[in-house]
Amino acid sequence: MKQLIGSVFVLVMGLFLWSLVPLLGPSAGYLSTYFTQHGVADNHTANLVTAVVVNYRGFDTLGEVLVLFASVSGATFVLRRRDGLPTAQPWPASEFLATGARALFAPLVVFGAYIFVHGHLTPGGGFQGGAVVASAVLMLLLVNRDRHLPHGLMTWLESLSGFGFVLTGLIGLAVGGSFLSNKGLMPLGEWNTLFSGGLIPIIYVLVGIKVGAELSALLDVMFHSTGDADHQEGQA
Amino acid sequence: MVANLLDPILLFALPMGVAFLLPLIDKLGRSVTHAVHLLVLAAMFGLTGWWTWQLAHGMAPIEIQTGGWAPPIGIALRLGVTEGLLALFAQGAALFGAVYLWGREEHGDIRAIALQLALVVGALGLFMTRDLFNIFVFVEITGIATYALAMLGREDSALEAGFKYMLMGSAASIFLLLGIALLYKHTGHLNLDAMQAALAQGSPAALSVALGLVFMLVLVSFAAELKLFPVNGPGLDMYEGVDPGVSALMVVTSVNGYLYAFYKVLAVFPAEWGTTVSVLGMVTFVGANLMANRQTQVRRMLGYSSSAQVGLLVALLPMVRAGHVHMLPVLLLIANHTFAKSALLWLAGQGEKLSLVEWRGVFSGRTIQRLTLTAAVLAITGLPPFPGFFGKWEVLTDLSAHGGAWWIGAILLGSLLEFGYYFKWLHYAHQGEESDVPQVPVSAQIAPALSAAVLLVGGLGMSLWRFPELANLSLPVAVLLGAGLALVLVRELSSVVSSGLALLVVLGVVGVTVGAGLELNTLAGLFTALALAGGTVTAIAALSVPTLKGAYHGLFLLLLSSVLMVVQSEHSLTFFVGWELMTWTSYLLIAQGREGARPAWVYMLFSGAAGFLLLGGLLVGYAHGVDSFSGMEALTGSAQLAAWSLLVLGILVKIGTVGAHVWAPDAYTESPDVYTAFLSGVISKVPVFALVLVLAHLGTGALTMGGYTFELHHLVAWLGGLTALGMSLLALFQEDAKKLLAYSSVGQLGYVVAGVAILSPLGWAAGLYHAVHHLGFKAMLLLVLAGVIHRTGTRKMYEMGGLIARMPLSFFIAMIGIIALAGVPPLGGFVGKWLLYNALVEEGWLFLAALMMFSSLVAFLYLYRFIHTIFLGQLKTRHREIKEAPLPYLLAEVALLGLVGLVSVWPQAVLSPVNAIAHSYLGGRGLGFEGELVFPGGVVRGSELVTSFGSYDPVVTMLVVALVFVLSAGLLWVSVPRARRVGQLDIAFAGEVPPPPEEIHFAFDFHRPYERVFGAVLRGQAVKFWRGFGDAVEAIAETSRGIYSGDGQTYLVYFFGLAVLLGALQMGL
Amino acid sequence: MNELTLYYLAAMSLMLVGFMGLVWKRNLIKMVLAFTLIDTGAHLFLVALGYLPGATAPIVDDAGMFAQAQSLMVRQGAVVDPVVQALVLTAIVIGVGVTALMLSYVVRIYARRGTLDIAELRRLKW
Amino acid sequence: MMLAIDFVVVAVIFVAAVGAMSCKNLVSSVLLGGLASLVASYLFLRMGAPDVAMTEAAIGAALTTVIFLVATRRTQEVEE
Repeated sequence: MKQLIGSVFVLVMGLFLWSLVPLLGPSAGYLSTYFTQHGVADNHTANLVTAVVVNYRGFDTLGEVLVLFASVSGATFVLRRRDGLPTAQPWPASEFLATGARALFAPLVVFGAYIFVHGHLTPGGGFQGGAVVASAVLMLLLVNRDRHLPHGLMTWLESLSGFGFVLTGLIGLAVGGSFLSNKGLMPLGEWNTLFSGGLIPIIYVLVGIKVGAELSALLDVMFHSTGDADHQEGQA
Repeated sequence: MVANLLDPILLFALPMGVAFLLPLIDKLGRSVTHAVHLLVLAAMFGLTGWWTWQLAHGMAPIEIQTGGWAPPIGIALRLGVTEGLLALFAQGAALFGAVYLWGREEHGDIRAIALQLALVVGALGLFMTRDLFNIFVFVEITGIATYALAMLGREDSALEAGFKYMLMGSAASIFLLLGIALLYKHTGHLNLDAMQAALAQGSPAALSVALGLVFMLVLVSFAAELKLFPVNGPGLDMYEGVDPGVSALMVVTSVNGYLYAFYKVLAVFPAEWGTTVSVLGMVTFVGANLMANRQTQVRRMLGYSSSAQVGLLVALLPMVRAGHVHMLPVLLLIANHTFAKSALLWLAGQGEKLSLVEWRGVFSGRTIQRLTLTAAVLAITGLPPFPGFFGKWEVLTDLSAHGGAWWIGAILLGSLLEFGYYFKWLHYAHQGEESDVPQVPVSAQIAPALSAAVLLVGGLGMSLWRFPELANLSLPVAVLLGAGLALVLVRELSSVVSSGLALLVVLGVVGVTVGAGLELNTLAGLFTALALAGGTVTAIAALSVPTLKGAYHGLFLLLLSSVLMVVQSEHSLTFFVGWELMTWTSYLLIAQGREGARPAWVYMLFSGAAGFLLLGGLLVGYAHGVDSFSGMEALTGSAQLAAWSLLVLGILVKIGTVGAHVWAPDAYTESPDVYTAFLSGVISKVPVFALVLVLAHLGTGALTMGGYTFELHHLVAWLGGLTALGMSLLALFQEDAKKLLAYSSVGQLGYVVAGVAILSPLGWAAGLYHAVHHLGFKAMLLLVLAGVIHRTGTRKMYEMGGLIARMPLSFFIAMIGIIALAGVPPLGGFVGKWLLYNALVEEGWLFLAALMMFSSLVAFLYLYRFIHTIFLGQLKTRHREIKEAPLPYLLAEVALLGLVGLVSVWPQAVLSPVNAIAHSYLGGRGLGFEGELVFPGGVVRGSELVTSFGSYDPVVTMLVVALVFVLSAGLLWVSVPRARRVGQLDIAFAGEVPPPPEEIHFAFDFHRPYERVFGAVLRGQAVKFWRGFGDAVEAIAETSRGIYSGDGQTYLVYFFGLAVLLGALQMGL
Repeated sequence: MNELTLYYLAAMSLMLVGFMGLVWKRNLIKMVLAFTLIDTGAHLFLVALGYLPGATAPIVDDAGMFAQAQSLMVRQGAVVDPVVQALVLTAIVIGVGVTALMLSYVVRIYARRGTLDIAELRRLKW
Repeated sequence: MMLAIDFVVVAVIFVAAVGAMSCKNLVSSVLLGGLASLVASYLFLRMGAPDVAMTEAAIGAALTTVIFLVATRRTQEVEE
C-alpha cells in the first residue's frame, strides 16, 4: 500500500520534472559566457573547469575538501568503536592477482600524481588523481588484508595538505586582497605549460594529496575496522 | 599586506585550518587539543563580536570576495548585522556546547572535535554566503558533520536515528541540487543578488512554470532539513536517539544556518509564494506542539518542540521579507530558541532516557540545575523577562498592524499548547524527594547554566534597550524586583533570615510608597494600597513558617512587584509584562505546596489561555495604533467589540468564573498555606482591576445583530452571579476546610464581578468595596485556618473539633471573619451586599438581585459548618495539648481585623475613593454620604450611606448590634444553667466493629441533603467538560503522531508526497 | 528526438529508477545504492543543462582557440558550460562521502541488530 | 550514428539501473550499479565533460563500487 502510494508520488514527480525538459533548450548564461571568454586570460589555464573549480569557485572546493574530511572522519567514527565488528571476509587472492597488484601499485600512484599535477592542462585534477592514488592503495589492501597503512605518514600528509590549502588561501588574502586569490603572488606563466595558472597547480596538488589520503583512509577503515563480533541482538 | 588578513574570511580559515591540523595538535596531548578547540571558538566569537559591534554602529555590511573575483563572478560572502548576530549566537552556544561535551570524545577519538568545528564552519557559511551553490556545500558540511557526530556516545538508538536522518537528508540535498541547477539555468547566475536581479527583470512566461517547480524543489528540501511537518520524522528520532550534546549542537548551528539560508533563497522567488511557506511553518508550529503533549520521553518531546519553534520561525520569514514583521524580533526568537533549547537538551542529558514520570525529583536539591531548568522553560514558552517574550510581542504587534489576525491566532494557540508539555516536565522535575539519578559532571552543569544566564541578561538588556517604557519602573517595583531576584538566586537561604529580609523589604516599600503620597482616589492607587496591605500581612504571617526558604520569599517579592507593575502600568506592554510575570511567579509559588505541582500545572494552562486572550485583545488595539487601555476608547464598531470580548474573556478565565473555575479551588487549596491568603486576597483582585479598566474604556460590549443591540456586560454580571451561587453550593460539600474557603473565595469574586459589570457608579462602589473587604476577611480566615493546620497537621474538618478550648483567639477572629463574610450587619459584608442589591435594583436587574440573595443564604450553610466543625463540638484526644497559633499569624490576623473593622465602621474610607474613581470614568453621581452622628466625644460627619433607595448608617448599626449582643449574652449567662461536659470516649459499642472514624463523625458529609438536590447539576460538570476537552486534545495528538511510524521508508514517501502536493500547488493544478 | 532530449531522458530515468527503488526496497544496501543512482542521474541532468550541441569540452588546448581566448573573442557556444561541470565535480565528491558514511552506518547497524531491513529499525517512533 | 550509439547506451543505463534495483544478489546489484555509473561517464564524455567523466569513472564507478562490495562482504551478499 505504502509502496503503491509512494510509486504514484514518484511518477507524478517524474512527470513534473519531465515537463521541464522542453523548457531547457541549449543556452549559455552570464557566468558560462564570462568564464569561456575570460577564463584563459584570467588564469592562464587551459582547462576552464579547473579554473572554475580551483580559482573562481575555490571556496566551494575548500568546503568540498572539508566535506570529504568530515565524512571520512564520520566513517571512522562509526566503524572504529571500542566494541568490535565483523570484518570483511578476504577475497581469495590468487598469486597472479597478488603479483599484478604489487606491480600496479607504483605506476598507479605515479599516474594519479600525473593527473593532479596536470589538472590545469588536461582533464582531471586533484579529485580524480586522488581517487587513482586511492585505487593504488586499494590494490594493496585487496591482496594483503593484514597490511595497514602507515598511520603516522598518513596523518601528516592529510593534516598538512589540508592546512596547506587553507594557508594558500590566506596567502592569497594577504597578497591578492581576497581569500584564495590567484593575483599577484605568482606569475601566471605560459599557457598550456606545466608552470602556468599561478597558484592553481599548487592548490590542486594539495587537494590531490588530501583526497588521496582521505580516500585511502576510508578504504583502510572499511577493510580494517576489526574486532570481535559483538552480540547480535534482534537477529532476523 | 598583513592588514589584509583581518578579514571575516578568517572565521572560516581559522576553524578549518585547525580542524585539519587537529590530528597533529593532538600529538601534543589531549588537554592541548581541548584548549585549542575552546580558544578557536572564543577567538571566533571575539572577532565576530568586534565586527558586529562596528556594524551595529553604522559600519556598512562587509562584502567578502573569494578567489579574487567580485560577485557575480566569484563566490561572495556578506557580514552584516544580522549575519553577525546569528554567528554570535551560534559560536556562543557552540562554545557552551564544547564545555558540555568536554572530554566526551575519549570513547571515540579526536575527530569529534574536528567535526564540532566543521559544524560551526557550516553554520557560518550558511549565514554569510551569497552564493547559491555554496549554500549547498555548507548544507552538506553541516549535514555530514551531524550524521557523523550522531554516533558520539550512545549507540543503538543513535544508529537508527542517524541512518533515517541521513536518508531524509540525502533526498533533501538531491532536491536542493536540482533546484539550484535549474535556477542557474534560468538566470545564468549563482550569486543570489545577481539571480534576484535577473528574476526581477522578468522572465519568459514559459519559464515561470519552471520557476514554480524550482520553488517546490527548494521548499521541500529545506522543509526536510528544517524538520517541518510532515517530513520531520527522522529529525524527531535524532533528538530522541542521539546524545543531547549533539542534538543541542545541531540546534545551535545547522538549524539556524538552514533557517537563514532559506531566508536568503526565498528572496529569489516571487513574494506572494511566501504564503505557502508560512502555512507550512505554522502547521508545523501548532501540530508539533500539539503532538508534543503526548510525549513521555523528554528528549523526543524536545524534538517536537524544536520542530515547532523552527516552524514558527519559518512561517515568519516570508513576513519579514514582505516587510510585515521586523527582522530584530525574529532574531530575538532565534536567540531565545538557540540558548533555551540547548540548555534544555543539556539538562535532559541527566541520566539515560528518563521518561517524564522518572523525572520526579531529579533536580531536588540540585540548585543550579533547578534554576536553569526553570529559566529555560520560562524562556522557551515566551514568558518575560526572556528574549522570547519580547520577540513574540513585537512579532505579534507587527502582525496585528498588518491584519494578520489568523496568524496571531495560530501563534497564540501553538504557544498555549507549548505551555502544556513544558510545565508538565517542570512540575515533574520539581516535585518529590531526591531521586537516585546520578549527578552529571560539573561541565555538564555549567553549560546549561551559562545558556540560561545569557538568556536572562540578554533578555533584560534587550528589553530595556528596545522598550524604554519598561525602564520607567517606579522605585518600589524596582526594589522588589531586585530583592526578589537576589533571594531567588540564594534559594536555600534559611527561612528565618529570608522571611525577615522579605518583610523588611516589603515594609520599606510600604514606607516609600506612603511617604511619596499614595493617591487613593485613582484606580492604580487603590489597588497599590490593596496589594501592599495584603503583601505586608502575608509577609508577617510567613515569619512563622519554617519550610519556606529563600526561593519562596524571593518569588513572593517578584510577585508583589509584578502586581504593582500591572496596576501602575500606563502602557499595554508594561501591563502585559507585569501580568505574565505575575502568572509565572504565582505558578512557582503554588507549585511549592506539598501537593501543589499538578494544580499549579492546571493553573498555568488556564492562566496561559487567559494571558493569550488578553494579549489578543491588546493586539486588536495595536491593529488600530492603540498601545494603552486608555487609548482603547478610540476603538469603534467591530474592533471595539473584538477587543472587549477577548479582554473580558481572558479576565473571566483568570478570575475563575463558573465554567472556567476548575483551576481555582485546587490551586488555592494546594498552595503553601500562607500564600493562599495572598492569592485569594490580592492576586485574584488583579483581574478585577483589569475588568474595571476594560469596562471603563471599552464600554458595555454592545453587540448589534439584525437590528437588536445586546449589551454583553449583562452576560458578565450573570456569570458573576452564577459563580457566586455555584461556588457557594460547591463549598457546602467540601470536607477539606481549605478547599471550602477556596470555593468561597471564587464565589465571593462573583459578587465583585457582578458589581463591576453593572457599570454604574453604585455597582462599582459595591464591587470594589467588596474587593477590598474580601482581602480583609478572607485572608483573615485563611490565616486562621493556616494556624489551625500548622497546629493540627490536617485540613480535614472531621478530624478537628472543639479547638475553641485550645485556640480561643483564633476562634474569635474566625467568628468575626465569618460574620463579615456572611453579609449580615453590623460588618462590612452587609455594606457590600446592600450596595450591590441597590445597584442591581437601580438598573432593574431584579432576577440577578434575587439570585445574589439566594447565594448569600447558601454562604451561611458552609460558614456555619466551618466554625462549628473546627472550633465547636468535642476536642479530639490528640488535640488536647496543642497551642494557640504562632504569634506572627495572630499579628497578621489582628492587622486584618483592623482592616475589616475600619471598612465596616467607616466604609467611606474605601467608598469615597471608589466614588471618585467611578466619577472620573463613568461620570454621574454615585453614592451620597450624609447625616451627622453625635457622640459624647464629638461629631462624625457623613457616616450615613445614601442611595436613591434608602440609607444605611454603619456606625449606628454597630452600636445597636453591640448593645443587643451585650444584653442578650448577659441574659443567657444569667438564666441558662451550666452544661455538663461529656468526654469523647463516653460512647459504648456493643461488640460491633465500629465503622471508619470519619463516617461516624457528625460533621462528615454534613450537607448531604443539599448535595442530593444540587450535586447532580454541580459536582464535576465543569471538571468533566474540561477533562473531556483535554482528552479530546490528547486523542487528536495521539492519532496524529501515529504518522511517525518509525519506518524510514514511510518518511521518504511523505517527502515525495509533500513534493507532489507543493508541485501541484505551484503548477496551479 | 535530439541528443539533448536523450540525455535528459537518461538522467530522468536513472533518478526515477532510484526513487522507485527507495519506495520499494527495504534492504539498506539497496536503498543506499538507489541514492547513488539518483545522484548519477542528477549529475547527468546538471551536465546536460550546460550542454550545447556542437560545442567542445571547456579545455582550451589548441592554439587557435587560445588566440581567441586571449583577445576575449571566444565564440558564444564554442565550448560547453564549465560551471555546471565544476558543480558536478563537487557534487560527485560530496556524493561519495555521503555514500561511504551511509555504508559504514549500514555495516554498524548490521553488526548491532543483525538485519538490513529498514522496517526493523523502528525503535524510535511516534 | 553517434545518436544511435547514445540510444543503446541510454538503454543500457536504464537496464543496468533496473537490474541493480531488482536483483536479489546484492553483489550483482552493486556491480550493475557500477556499470550504470560507468556508462554514465561515457555520456559525460559525449556531453563535452571529460573532467566529470573521469571523476565519475574513478570515484562514481570504481571507488564507490568497491566500498559497496566491502559493505556487502561485511553484511549480507544476498537480499533476504
